[in-house]
This record gives sequence, structure tokens and C-alpha cells, in this order.
Amino acid sequence: MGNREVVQVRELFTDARLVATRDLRIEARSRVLLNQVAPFALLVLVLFGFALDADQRTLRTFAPGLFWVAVLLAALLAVQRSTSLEHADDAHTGLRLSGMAPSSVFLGKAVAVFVQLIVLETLLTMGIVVLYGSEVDDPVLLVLTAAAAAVAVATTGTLYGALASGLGARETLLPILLLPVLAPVLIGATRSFDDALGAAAVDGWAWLGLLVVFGLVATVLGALAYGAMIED
Amino acid sequence: MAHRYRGGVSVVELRGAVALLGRFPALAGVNLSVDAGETVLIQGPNGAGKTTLLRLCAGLLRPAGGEVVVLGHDLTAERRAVRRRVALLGHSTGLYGDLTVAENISFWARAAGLSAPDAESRAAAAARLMGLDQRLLSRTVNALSAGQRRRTSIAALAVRRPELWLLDEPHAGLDQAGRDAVDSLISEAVAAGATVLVSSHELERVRSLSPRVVTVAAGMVVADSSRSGPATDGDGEPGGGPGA
Amino acid sequence: MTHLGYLLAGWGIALVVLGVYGCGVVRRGRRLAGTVPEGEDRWMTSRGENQGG
Amino acid sequence: MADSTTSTGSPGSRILGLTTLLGLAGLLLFAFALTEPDVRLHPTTGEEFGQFDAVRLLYLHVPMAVLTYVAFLTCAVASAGYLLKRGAWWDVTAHASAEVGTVFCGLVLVTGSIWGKPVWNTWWEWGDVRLMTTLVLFLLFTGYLALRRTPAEPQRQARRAAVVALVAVLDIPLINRSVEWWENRTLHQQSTLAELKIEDLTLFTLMLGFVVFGLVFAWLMLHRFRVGWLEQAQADRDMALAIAERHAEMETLDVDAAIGRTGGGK
Repeated sequence: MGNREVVQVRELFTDARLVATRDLRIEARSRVLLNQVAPFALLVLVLFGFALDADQRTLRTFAPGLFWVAVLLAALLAVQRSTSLEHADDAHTGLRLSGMAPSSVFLGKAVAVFVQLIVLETLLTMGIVVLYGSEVDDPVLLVLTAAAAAVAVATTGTLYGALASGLGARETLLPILLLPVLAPVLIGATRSFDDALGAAAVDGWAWLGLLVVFGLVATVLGALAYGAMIED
Repeated sequence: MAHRYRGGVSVVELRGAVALLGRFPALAGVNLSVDAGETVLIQGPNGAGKTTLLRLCAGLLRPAGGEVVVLGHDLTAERRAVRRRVALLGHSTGLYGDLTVAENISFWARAAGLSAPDAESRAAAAARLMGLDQRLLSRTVNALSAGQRRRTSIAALAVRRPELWLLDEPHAGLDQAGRDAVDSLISEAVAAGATVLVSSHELERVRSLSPRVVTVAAGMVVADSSRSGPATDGDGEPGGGPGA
Repeated sequence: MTHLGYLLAGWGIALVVLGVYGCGVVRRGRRLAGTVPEGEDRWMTSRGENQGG
Repeated sequence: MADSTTSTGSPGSRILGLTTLLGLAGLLLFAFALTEPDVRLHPTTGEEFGQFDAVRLLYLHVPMAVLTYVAFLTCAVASAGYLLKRGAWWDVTAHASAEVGTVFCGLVLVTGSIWGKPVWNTWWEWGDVRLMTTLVLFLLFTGYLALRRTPAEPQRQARRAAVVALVAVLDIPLINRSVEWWENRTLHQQSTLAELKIEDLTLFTLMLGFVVFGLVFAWLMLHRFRVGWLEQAQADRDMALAIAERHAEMETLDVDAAIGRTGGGK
């Protein structure tokens, strides 16, 4: 029977890749992330600057936290976009009828959101370097943290995006459900960036560990629970 | 296991089936049995439950009462097993607006588990059947008219070669050529041994396929051309209740 | 007694909120029990294994 | 005597309710009259320090905090049970414990804040592990209850809520860990109690607090569960009525007219 399981696992990843490439191709065509979400995220950075009185030292100290708040807000939009792709013309129903395992759809959509978050984080990193004068002390830690946090946000966001879909008040429900769950990610990623950007003396690698654990748990849990979310 | 019925193999077997939309019983106790290879026209006034009946058969809704067996699977217990073997054409097109027609069709073919080469060849055949020419194939769905979208949507379903077709007003929004294409699709499907349930207001057009006609009203089957007597099996009264 | 204001506020808020919530639950129960006919509202008997605590 | 046809009360729940009220009265007596305030003398200077009478808030705060976690854990277990077994009993239990737990959780935050002002000299302490964890937990379950209130097909609703509850409870250790490392300081004493000069009577009163608020919790759960159960019964009945109504529609419906002339169909 081991053979059958191998086939199933291969099918899982083939289908996930199919869904991921489709979502990314749609993004490449429609440019919603690049034209709308990314400018929004940068705008948030600028607004923080206004609100904190343009004091470069303050901004540099708080850059990690402001960075991750901006990422979370932009991630909400990315997740909503990812969900609305399926609901715009009820492709959602087609997916359920396709016979693809819900786990594949989950992984595929999460990968697509992950890639978009990485792009977003790259732009925002440039943003805090230019606008807040942050300096990168530890590029390896920075990159790994950005990747681990993106996994955590993409998987949790994809699961909760499906959860809030098909309900009356889905747009307003998503933030209050998703953001508290992501509280550890915000804290962990901020602390890790504190280290990587030299904003505070903390051990960023320990925090990276926490982010990795969160990401793994969210991936496994999401893959298992996504079916329960999209079924009627 | 297949359910035997009147000598044929029963593809759809509903007994007292109840289905909810939210908390509203859109189907309030449907009795219906369809054999393999049959073409069934489902007619009825707006709000009778035609769409819900088709969605229930596709395994999209959990039966809230009664017994629902499709292609040998009891849908109360397992609905996913049925889905790959049926095709449901609903009111929405189920397409991605930013993808081209060709990309949409081949995505749904791949999603149905076909290998890439298979998907391409079947997609080409389905596009030909629905009259989608080369120029249209490379256009994004956003740039199509409603009728062209409908054709694309049907083509994306045809690639799956389902055993059971569930067509919800397939002629709506199509021009003459499109309607003819739908009719030939139905004939081909039946010739290939598939079963077709079609709801339509285009009664005369569907009649030319000489289907069995089932009339639905208020969430129940109230008349059935294949029965000489009362509409429902067993108790005979449409108000007989959801045998839950 | 020191901190009397804090003590009254803490205990007062807690007991009042619990009281109001408890009354609300009981009232909801009364309203629902009125609409559900005899025999269907017996949490001890219907739907198998349950017992309300 | 009114019985379950008119309310969620039953002989058992009435006895429980009376015991709870008596227990509360007893607890108030112990907490305010019989126990001493927390006053310690500094070993060298001889100055008085401690929590003084503010300690009397702990007889309320600590038991409720523990019960909050009990409630959310119950909710998680019931949610897992629902996902595995699909019984209405699990779903109703999960909803009831989440609601009661959220009320308790809110009160824990409020009473903790009121206690913190005189003792820690601040209403709110960012970076305190238990405080922050409890706050995030409160927000998580506020979201859960909001989800519960959205209109949806009941079983779908139950399934989605179950996943949210499980995610929320699995998130607790991560939140706890992250806040703990975050500031590396906590005002909450290793155990608030270990530092107190624990006398027999203080300890007894605290234990009494656990028992009494445990009774309050049980009473609320019992009634809230029954309300949920009645809601299910009502939903079933509403569905039966709606089906009957649909059947009655047939009387007034002119099918032939609605679909056009049916010709040779039958």
C-alpha cells in the first residue's frame, strides 16, 4: 500500500503546484499586489513617519515593529485578494467539484500568498532603509526571519481567508479573527528584526526558532483543517 | 455498489431528500430515480428547487434529510468521491477573469486529474465542440461577452468526460449556434453512455432530445413523464413529507 | 480597610456582570422553552448520550 | 413547580444555584471579614509593606483566571470532539464554554487591572506574560463569538467555529512563550501566592474561592448548555415547519401557468 501513498503525495504536490502557478499567473496579469497592495504598505510606513513626528532616531528604533505592522496590514489585503479570486465567479465550487484534495488547494494558495509576501517584504525592507535609515547588521537572520514569518502569515491567512468566506460579514470578520492569532508572529518577527537591524540587543535566532515552529504548526494544521473550512 | 432499479442501473436515487439553503428547505422531500443513460428535463417555476436539486446531486450540499445516492455513493456519508465523476454547470461560470480561455480550460482539465498532454488534447477538442476559435482562446475571460464565457465554461466541464452531467439552464445567454452546440454536447454525452439532468425553460428545444420530463414545484417532484400514475414512488401524495 | 474603593469596584463589577449574564442566560432559556413543544426540549432524553452537566 | 418545559431550570440546577449563592455569601464573609490584610514588616527597617487589603481581590481574581483557562480548554476539547464525532452535543458544549469563558476572561482582565493599580501602581503592565496572554485570548474568543453570530448553515457554522477554537487554544502556548521572551520580565509573582504570608485562613479562603467560582461556572455552563440545546431543538422544529410550509405552497401554486403550457409531457 506504500505505493498508493506515494502516488497520493505526488498528486498532492502536483495539484498544489497547479493552484500556486495559477494564482501567481493571475497576479502577474492583474498586478493587484504590485499596483495596489505594495503602495499601500509603503504608505503605511510614511504615515508612521508622520505620526511619530519625523524623528529619525525614534523611527529607527521602532522600524522593526512598524515594518511588521505594515506587513500584517498588507497581508490582510493579499489574503482577501487570494480568497476573492475563488469567489468572484464561483470558481470555488469548481474547485470543490474538481476532486482535488483540499490540502492541495490550501498548499497551493498558501505558496502563492507566500511568494507575494516575500515581494512585499523586500519592498518594505528597502522602504525602512531609505525612509527610516535602518541598517542591516545580520542579512542572513533578516532573510530567514522574513521567510519564516511569511510562511506563518501565508498559511494562517489562507486558512482564515477560507473561513471568513461565504459568510455575510466576511471582510470585517477576517481581521478580528486573523490578527490575534498572528500576535506571536508579530512579536517574534519584530524581535528578530531588532537583532538583525541592530535596533535592540536581543537574541534574534531564538525568535526565529519560534517563528519556524509557528509556521510548521500552521502549515500542518491548515492542510488538515482546510477541507473542513471549504465544505458545506 | 450500484443500486438496481427497474432493470437499469440507478445513477441518481433520491428518497425524501431534504436540502437546506441557509435554514430554508429548498428541497422538502424529493423522490426521484434516474437510470444510467437517461436524459431528464427538470422543469418547474422559479424557486421550485431545480438548482438546489442539481447541486445536491453534485455532492455540493449535505442532505439534511432523506436518502441521497449518486453513482453508488451515499452522499450523507461521503460526497467527495462523487464529485470527480460529475460535471455541474451552474449559473456562475466558475472562470478566472484574468486567465485566457485556453488557460482556464486547461486548468480545469488538470484540476480534474488529467496529465498535461491529455489535458491539452481534450481541451482543444472541447473548445472545438463549443465553437471557440483560436482567436478567442488567447483572449482573457474578462474580455469576453457573457455568451462566450458560458461556452468557455461548458468547454471547461466537457474536458472531464463526466458520467453524470448536471446542467442548470445551459441554454441561457447563448446565441443560436451556442444552443445548438449545447444540444450536440448533450447528444454526444448520452451516446457515450453518460446520464444527463438538465433544467431549462427552453422546453421545446430540450424536448427535441426526447427526454423524460420531471416537474418540480415547492421543493418536491410533482409530475414525472415516465410514470403513468402519481408523481412519487410509494405513497403517491406529493405532500407525503420528507421521510426523515 | 485600605483600598476600599478598589475592592468594591473589583468585587462589584464581577458580581454584577456575572449576575446580569446569568439572568440573561436564564431569560433566553425561558423564551426558547416557551417556543419548543413538550418532549423536544428534554436535554436529558433527546439526541442520545447528552446530559446537561 | 415549573420544570424544564418553561425554563432551563431543573431540581438539580436549583440546588446547585442555591449552593452557589450560599457559597458566595460565605466567600464574601471570609474574604472581607475573617481574613487579615497582607501586611509584612521589613526585617531590617521594620517598615510595613505588602498588598494590604488589596489582597482580598485575589480571592476572586485567581479562581476566575484558572476557570477561564478551564473553559477555553473545554471549548477546545469539545471542538475537537465535534470535528471527530459530529454530534450536536459537542458543538453546544463548545459554544457554551466559549461564551462563559469569555465572560470570565473579561472579568479577569478587569479585576486584575483594578488589583494592579494599588499593588503594582499601574492599571496595565505591558510585557507581563499572563496579562498579555489573557488579553490576546480574550480577543481570540471575541472573534470566535463574532463568527458564531454570523448567519450560516448550522453545520458549516459549527465546523468552522470548531477549527477557530482549536487554532486559538493551540496558539496559547506560542503567545505565552513569545510574550515571556518579549520583555523577560513579569510583575506577576512566580506565584502571587508563594510570596504572601500564607496563613491557613488565607489559603482556605482562596480554596473556597476556587470552589465557589467553580460552582458559579458550573451553574452558568449548565444553563448556557441548555439554552444551546433548546436552540438546536428550535432549529429542528423550525425546519420541520418550513418543510410543512413548502408542502402547503403546493395548494396555492399553479405549476402549469408558471412553467408555460406543458404540452405532451404527461
